[in-house]
Amino acid sequence: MTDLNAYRENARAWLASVADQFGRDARRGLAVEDDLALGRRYMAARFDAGYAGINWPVEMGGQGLGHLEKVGFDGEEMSFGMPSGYFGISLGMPVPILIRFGEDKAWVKERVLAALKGEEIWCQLFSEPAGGSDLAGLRTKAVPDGNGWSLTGQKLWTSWAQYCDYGVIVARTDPTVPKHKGLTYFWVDMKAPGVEVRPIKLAGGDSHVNEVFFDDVKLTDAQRMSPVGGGFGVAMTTLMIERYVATDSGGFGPHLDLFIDMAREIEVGGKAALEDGRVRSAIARNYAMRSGLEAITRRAMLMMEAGMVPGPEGSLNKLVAVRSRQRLSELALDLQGNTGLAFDAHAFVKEDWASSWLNAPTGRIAGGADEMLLNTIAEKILGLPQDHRPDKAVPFNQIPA
Amino acid sequence: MTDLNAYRENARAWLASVADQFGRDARRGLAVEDDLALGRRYMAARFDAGYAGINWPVEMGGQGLGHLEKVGFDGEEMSFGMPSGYFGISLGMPVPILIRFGEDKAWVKERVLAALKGEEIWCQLFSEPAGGSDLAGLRTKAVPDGNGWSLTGQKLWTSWAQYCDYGVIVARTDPTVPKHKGLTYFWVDMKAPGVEVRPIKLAGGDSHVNEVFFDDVKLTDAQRMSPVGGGFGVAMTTLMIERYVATDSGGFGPHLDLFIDMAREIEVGGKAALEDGRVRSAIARNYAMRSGLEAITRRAMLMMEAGMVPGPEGSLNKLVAVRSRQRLSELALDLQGNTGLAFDAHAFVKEDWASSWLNAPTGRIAGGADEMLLNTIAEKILGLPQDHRPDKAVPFNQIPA
Amino acid sequence: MSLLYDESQQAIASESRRVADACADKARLLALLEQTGDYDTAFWDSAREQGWTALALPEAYGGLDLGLVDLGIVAQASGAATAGAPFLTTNYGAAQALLRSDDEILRQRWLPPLASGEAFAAVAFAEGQSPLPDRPTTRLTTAGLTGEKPGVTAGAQAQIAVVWALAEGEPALVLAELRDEQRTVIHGYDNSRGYADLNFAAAPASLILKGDAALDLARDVLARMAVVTAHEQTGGAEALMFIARDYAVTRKAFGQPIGAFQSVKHRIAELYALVEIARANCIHAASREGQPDFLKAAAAARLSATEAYDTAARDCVQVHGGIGVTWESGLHLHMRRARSLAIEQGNTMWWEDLLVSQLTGVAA
Amino acid sequence: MSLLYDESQQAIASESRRVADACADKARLLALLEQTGDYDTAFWDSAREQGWTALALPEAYGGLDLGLVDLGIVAQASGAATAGAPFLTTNYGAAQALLRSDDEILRQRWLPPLASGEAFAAVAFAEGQSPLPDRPTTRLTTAGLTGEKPGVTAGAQAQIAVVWALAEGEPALVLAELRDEQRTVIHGYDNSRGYADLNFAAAPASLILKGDAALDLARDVLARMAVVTAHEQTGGAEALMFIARDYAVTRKAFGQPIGAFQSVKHRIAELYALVEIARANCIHAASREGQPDFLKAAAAARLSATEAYDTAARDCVQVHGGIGVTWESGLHLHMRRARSLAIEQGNTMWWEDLLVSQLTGVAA
Repeated sequence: MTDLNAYRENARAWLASVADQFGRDARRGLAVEDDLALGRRYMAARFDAGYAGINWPVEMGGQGLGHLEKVGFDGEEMSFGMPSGYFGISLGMPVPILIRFGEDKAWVKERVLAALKGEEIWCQLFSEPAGGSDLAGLRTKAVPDGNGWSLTGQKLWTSWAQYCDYGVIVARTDPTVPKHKGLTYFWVDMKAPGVEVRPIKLAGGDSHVNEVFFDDVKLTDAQRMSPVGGGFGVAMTTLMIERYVATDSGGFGPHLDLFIDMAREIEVGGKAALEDGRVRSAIARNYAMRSGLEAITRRAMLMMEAGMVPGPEGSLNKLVAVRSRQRLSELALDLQGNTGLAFDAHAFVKEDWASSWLNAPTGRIAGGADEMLLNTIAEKILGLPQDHRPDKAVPFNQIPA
Repeated sequence: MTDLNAYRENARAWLASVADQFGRDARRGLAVEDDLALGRRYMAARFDAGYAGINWPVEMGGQGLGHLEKVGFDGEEMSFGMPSGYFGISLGMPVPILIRFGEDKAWVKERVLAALKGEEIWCQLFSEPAGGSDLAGLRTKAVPDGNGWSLTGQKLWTSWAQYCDYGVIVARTDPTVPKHKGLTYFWVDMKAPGVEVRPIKLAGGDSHVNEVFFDDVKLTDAQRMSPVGGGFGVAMTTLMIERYVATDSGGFGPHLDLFIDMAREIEVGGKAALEDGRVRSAIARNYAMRSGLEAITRRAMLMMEAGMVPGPEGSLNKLVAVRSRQRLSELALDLQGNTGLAFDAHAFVKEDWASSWLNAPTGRIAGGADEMLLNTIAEKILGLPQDHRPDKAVPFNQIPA
Repeated sequence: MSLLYDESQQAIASESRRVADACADKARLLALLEQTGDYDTAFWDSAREQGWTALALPEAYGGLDLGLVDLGIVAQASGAATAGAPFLTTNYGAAQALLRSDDEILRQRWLPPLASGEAFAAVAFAEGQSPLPDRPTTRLTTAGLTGEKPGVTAGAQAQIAVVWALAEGEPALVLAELRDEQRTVIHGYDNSRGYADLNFAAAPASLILKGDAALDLARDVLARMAVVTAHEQTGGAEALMFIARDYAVTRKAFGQPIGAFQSVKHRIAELYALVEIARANCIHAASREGQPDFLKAAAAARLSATEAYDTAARDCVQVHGGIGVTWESGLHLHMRRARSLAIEQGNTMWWEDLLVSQLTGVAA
Repeated sequence: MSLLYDESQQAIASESRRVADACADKARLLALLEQTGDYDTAFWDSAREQGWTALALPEAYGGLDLGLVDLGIVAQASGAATAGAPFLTTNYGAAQALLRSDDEILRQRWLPPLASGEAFAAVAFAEGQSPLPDRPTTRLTTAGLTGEKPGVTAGAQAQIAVVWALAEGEPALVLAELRDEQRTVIHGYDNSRGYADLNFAAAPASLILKGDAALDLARDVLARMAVVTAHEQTGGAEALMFIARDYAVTRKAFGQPIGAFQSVKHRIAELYALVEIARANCIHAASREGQPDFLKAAAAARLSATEAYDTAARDCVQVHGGIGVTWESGLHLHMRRARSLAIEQGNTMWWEDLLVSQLTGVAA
C-alpha cells in the first residue's frame, strides 16, 4: 500500500499544481462550451503528466499500472473538481471496448491516444425511445449494403453526443430471431453523412444528453466489433465495465460534511438544527449507509490488489447512494426553508442542494434504473426467478409493439 | 344524526351497566375457554338488550336498523373491551351469507337466533395450505355421492374452528375447468363424522386459528349454497362483506393516546421523549395518517346515510393502519429500552406494545396480505393490468403443482 | 361544515378543474421557470373571471361569502394544473388578517381589490428558517416598520404585505405597503411563486392587531393558508398519480405494459393511499375552520399532503424512466412545485412540532 | 487489522457456522421462549468446547489472544442460528472492563473462568431508558453498592456484574458479585437472554476504574459489545434473507414461484443491500478496535445492523404469508431476537446521538 500512497501523494501534488488553471474555481460560471475547451486542455496536460490511461497497456499509450492507481487518482481528481466529466464515458466504456475488440490495431492506437489527450470523444449509443431499460428491444437496424452495412434508426439519452467524434452502437441485423440474438455491435463516425444529433434539455436545465438519428449511414464491415448477431454480449461487457467505474457513496451529490456545515447555520423551532433528533437521525443513518458502501469499495480494492475477484455487492453503490442523496437533498431544502429558495442552474451538483435534488432523478434512471438494479441483484446474485417476459424467445418482428 | 347520537347514548349506558360483568377488567387473565364462556353469556345478554343483529331483518331475529346504528354500537362496544371477538367472523360473514343464500328459511332462522345469542358459532373455511392468497387455487374437493356430496381435503387458518358448530366452505366440484369455474359453496356441520380440527399455535403464543381436515364428510345437496360451479362468486361476496366490517385507524393495536402516555414517562438521551424530534415526528405522522383514515370512514358513513355508495378508499384502512401499527409498536419497545423487556402473553393487543408488535404480522397477512390489497387497489380502482398468471384459463387439473 | 361536498361545491369542483386545465399551458409554464419574478397572467385572469379571488371573502367587501372548503376545491384544481400564480393563497391569507383589523378604512381600502384580484398581497411571517418566530426581529416603532423577511411568496408582485413583527415589545400583525426598493426578487427553482426578500427600513405601516390575540390570529392565518396549500398539494399529487397510471398502462417493456410489473403497480397503488388520506384530511380541515381543533386538523392535512406530493413527484418521475427527467415532459413542474409548496407555510418539521404541542401540551 | 478475513478467520467462519447450525434445535429454542430465565445449555457447551469464550482474551488469562474481528465472526454465526445464550457478548464486555483494572487478584479471580465460560458475567450500565446515563443514580460508598439496574442481559445467571455507578461523585466502573436476592428475573418475549432487574442494597463491590477514564472505558466496552451484537444482528438478517429467498423460489401462487413477483423479489433484493452494508460496517468496526475512530465505526455498524435485522424480520415473515406467523415456523425466533438485540447495548436513537456527537461535536 505504501507505493500506492506515494502514488496518490504525487498525483495530489500534480493536481494541486494545476488546480488554479483547471479546478473548480477556474470553472465556476463557465458556459458548457468553454468548460469543455478547458477540459480538453486539462486532458492534454494530464496526458503529458502521465496520468492518462493509468491502468491501460503501455503499447496503447497507457501507463500500464493497476486498477488501484487508477481509482486512487480518480479519487484525488474528484476532490479538485477537474473538468474531466466530458471524457468519463468515452474513456470509461467505448474506448476500452475498442481496445478489446477493434481489429485494426494501428488505427485503434491512433484513436486511443486522441481520446486520452481529449482531442476526440467517444459516445455509447445504446438506449432507444422504445427501449429504455430493455436494451435488447432496440429497433435501430443495420442492413447489409454492398460489402458493408447501412445504419438507420434513432438512439436516445446519448451523453455528450453533440461533442463526440465517434460512437459505439448496437443495431439489429436480424429481426427474424429472438431479440437478444439479432444484434450486432459497430463503431460509427459521428460526423458521417446521415448522422444527426439533437440535444435534449433535462429537468435541471442542462442538455448533456441527446437524441441521435441515423439515416442510411454507411458502415464498412471493418466497423463491426462483434460477430454478426453477437452484439448483445459485447454490449453486456460494456455495461459490466460501467459498474466498476468509480463509485461515490454520496450518490454523486454533496458530501455529508456539507450537509453538516449547512445544518450548523440552521435553526429548527428556534433551536440549533444539529440538536434536533430528526436532523441527527438523518445524519447518522446517512453516515452509516455511506461508511458501509465505502467499506464495501475498500474491501473490493483490497481483493483486486490480492488478485481476487470482488463480490457482487459493488452493484449496490448506485442503487443505495443515489436514492439516499435524493432524500437528503430534499431534507436540506426543507431545513433551509424560506432562506433556501434561490437556485443557480450553473451550480455544481456536488456542492448545491437544489441542483443535487433536481438532478437526482436522472441519477436514479441513467445507467440502470433502480428497478433494473433490484432485478439484477435478485436474479443474478440471489437466484430469484426472472420476471415474466412475454417477448422471450419470440422472433423480434413478431413481438406486438 | 341526533337519533343516532341518542342511540349511541343508550348503547353506551347499557354497555356501562354490564361492564363490570363482561368488560376488560372482568376478562383480564382469563383462560381462553373461560373468556369464551363469558363471551357466550355476554352475547345472550346483548341479545336480550336488543343489540344483536342490529342491521339485520326483524324476521330473522335482527333489529331492522341501519348500518350506522350497527357501526355506532360496535364503536361503543370496542371501548369497553367486551368478549365479542369470538363471534365477530361468525356474525360478520358466514351467517349473513346463510341468510342471503340459505334455502330452508325456518332452519336458517333457528341458526341465526342461536348465533346471535352466542349459542352457536360459525367459521369460514376458505384458505388452504397450497392456497394462501390464491383462493381459487383451493384443492379441497366435493364429489357427487348419492343425492349429496362427499367432502375431502384440508383447510388452514380457520379462526375459532375449534369452538365452531358450523362452517361455510368452498370446495372444488370440477377439476376439469379453469380454477375459478370449478368451485361450489356449502355449509358444513363441524361436528359431523370425518371433520377434524387441529389448533395452530401462532407466533404470539395463542391458538385461535386451526387446520381443519375433512375425510369423506357427507353433505346433503341442501347444504349447497351456490349453483354447482358458482361458488367463487359467493365467496367473493363474503370477502366484500369482510371489507366493510368495522375498521380501526389504529390497525387493531393501541390507540395513539397510549403511545403519548407511554412517551410522557420516557427519556431519550436524558431529556423528555416528547421533546425529541424523532418521537414528535412519529406521533405527528401517525396522527395525520389515522385522522385521514378516520375522515375517510366518517365520510363513508355520511354517504351511506345519504343513500350513496362509499368510494373504494375504504379498502386502504387495513393496509395502511396495520403496517403503521407494526412500526409504531417497534418504536414503543425501542423507547422503553431496558425498562420494556417484560412480556405478558395474556395482555390485550390494544393495550400492550409487545403484544401489538408480536401480533402485527398476522394482521398484515390475515384477510388479505398487503401485496394482495395493493394489487386490488391497482387493478380494481386504478385499472392497472393484472399480474402475469400462468394458471389463468388453464384447466385446474393441468396446472403444474 | 360537512365532509361531503354539496351540489354547488361539486359544481365548483368540476368547473374549476375544467378552467384550470383549459388555461394550463405547459410551454408557458416551462418558460416561466426560467423567468425571474414573472407569473402566469393567463391563469390569474381566468381565476379573476371565475370569481375564485372573491370566493372566501364577505359580500360586504365584494366577496362571495363562501368558505375554506370552497376555496380548497379551487386550490386542488389549481394544484393539479401546477397553476403559475400564488395569489389565491396569499391574497386569502392577507384578507383573513385584514378582516380582523378594527380599521374599517383599511379594510375598505384593500379587501375589495383583493376580492376582485386586481391587488396582490403577501403574508410575511417567517424569519430565518422559522415560519413564525416567537419573537420576530422585525420591529414596528413610531418611525415605521424595520426588519428583513426572507423568501416571501408573491413578494415580487405584492402591493401590500401582512407582516409578523414586534410592536412595543408585543407580537403584532402589521400591514405594510410595498415599494420596489424594498424587494429583492429571488431566482428560484419554481419562479412563478414570486419569491422575494423583503427589507423594511422605517417603512410606513399600520397595526392590524397586537398581543396574544395577534399570535392566535397569525397561527390561524398560517393554518388557513396551509389548508389551501394542502389542497393544492393533494391536487398535484393526484394528477401525478393519474399521469403515472396512464403511462404505466401504455408504455411497454419486455413485451408487456410496465404497469404489470409490481414494482410499478404497487408504487402507484401506494400513491393512491397517500392521496386519499391527504384528501380526507384536507376536506376535514377545511370543514373545521373557526373550530377549536382547527390547528390540529390543518396540521394533519398539511403533513399528509406534503408527503403525498413529494412522494408522488419522486415516484411518478421514476415510473417514467428517462422520458420523465426531460425538460419537455414537464414532470419537473410538479417536482419543483412539490418542493416549493412543502416549504411555503412552514416545512414538515414545523408542522409536526405544532401538532404535537397541540396534542401533548409539550413544546419541542 | 484488515477488512479481508485471513485464512484462519475464514476457517473460524465456516467452522463456527457449522457448529452453531449443528447445535441449533428449533424445538428447544421455541421451548426456551416460554421458560423464564433459562438459556440454551447445548449451545453454550459447544461454544465452550470450541473455545469461543476464550477467543478475544489474553493468553495470560486462558484466552486465545485473538481480537474483535474473530469474535465477530463467531457472533455472526450465533446470530444466524438465533443461539439461545447471551454470554458470548456479556462475558466479553465484562472481561474488557476487568482487563483495565489494576487489581491483578481480581483479574486472576475472574478472567480465567470467563475465558473458559464456566463463569457468567453481566454488564449493568443502563438506568431508566438510558444505556449509559451521564450521572448514574447507583452509588458506590464505603457501605457498598446501592442502586437499581433494569433489564440487565444475563442478569438471571451472572455471578458478577460490571456496574456503571457514581463513586465519591465521580463516574466509576464497579465489579459486584451477584446474589440471587439481588435479581428479579423478567419474563420477556425473548426469554433466553436472561433479563433481570438488579437491585443492590449496600452490596459488596470493588472499584475497577474511576473518573473520566471510567467514562471512556464504559463507552469503549459498550461499543465493543455493540460491535459483537451488530455481527449477531447481521448474521440473523442474512439468515432471514436466505430463508425468504429459499421460500420464494419454491412456494407457488397463481401458477408461478412467488419470487417471480417483484413485490417479493425486490423486497428480498433490498434485504441484500441492508445485509451487505451492515456486514461491511461490522468488519470495518471490528478492524478499528482501539483506534480513535472506533466509536464512530461501532455506531455505524450498530445502526445498519439494527435496521437490517428489524427489516429482515418484518419482510421475511411477510414473504411467508400465513405460515410465517405460526409458532412452529420459528420465524418469530428471529423476529423476537431482532427486537431484543435492537435494545441491548442501546437503541437506535442513542447510537444516532452518539454518532452525531462524534461527527459534529454537538450534543443532543
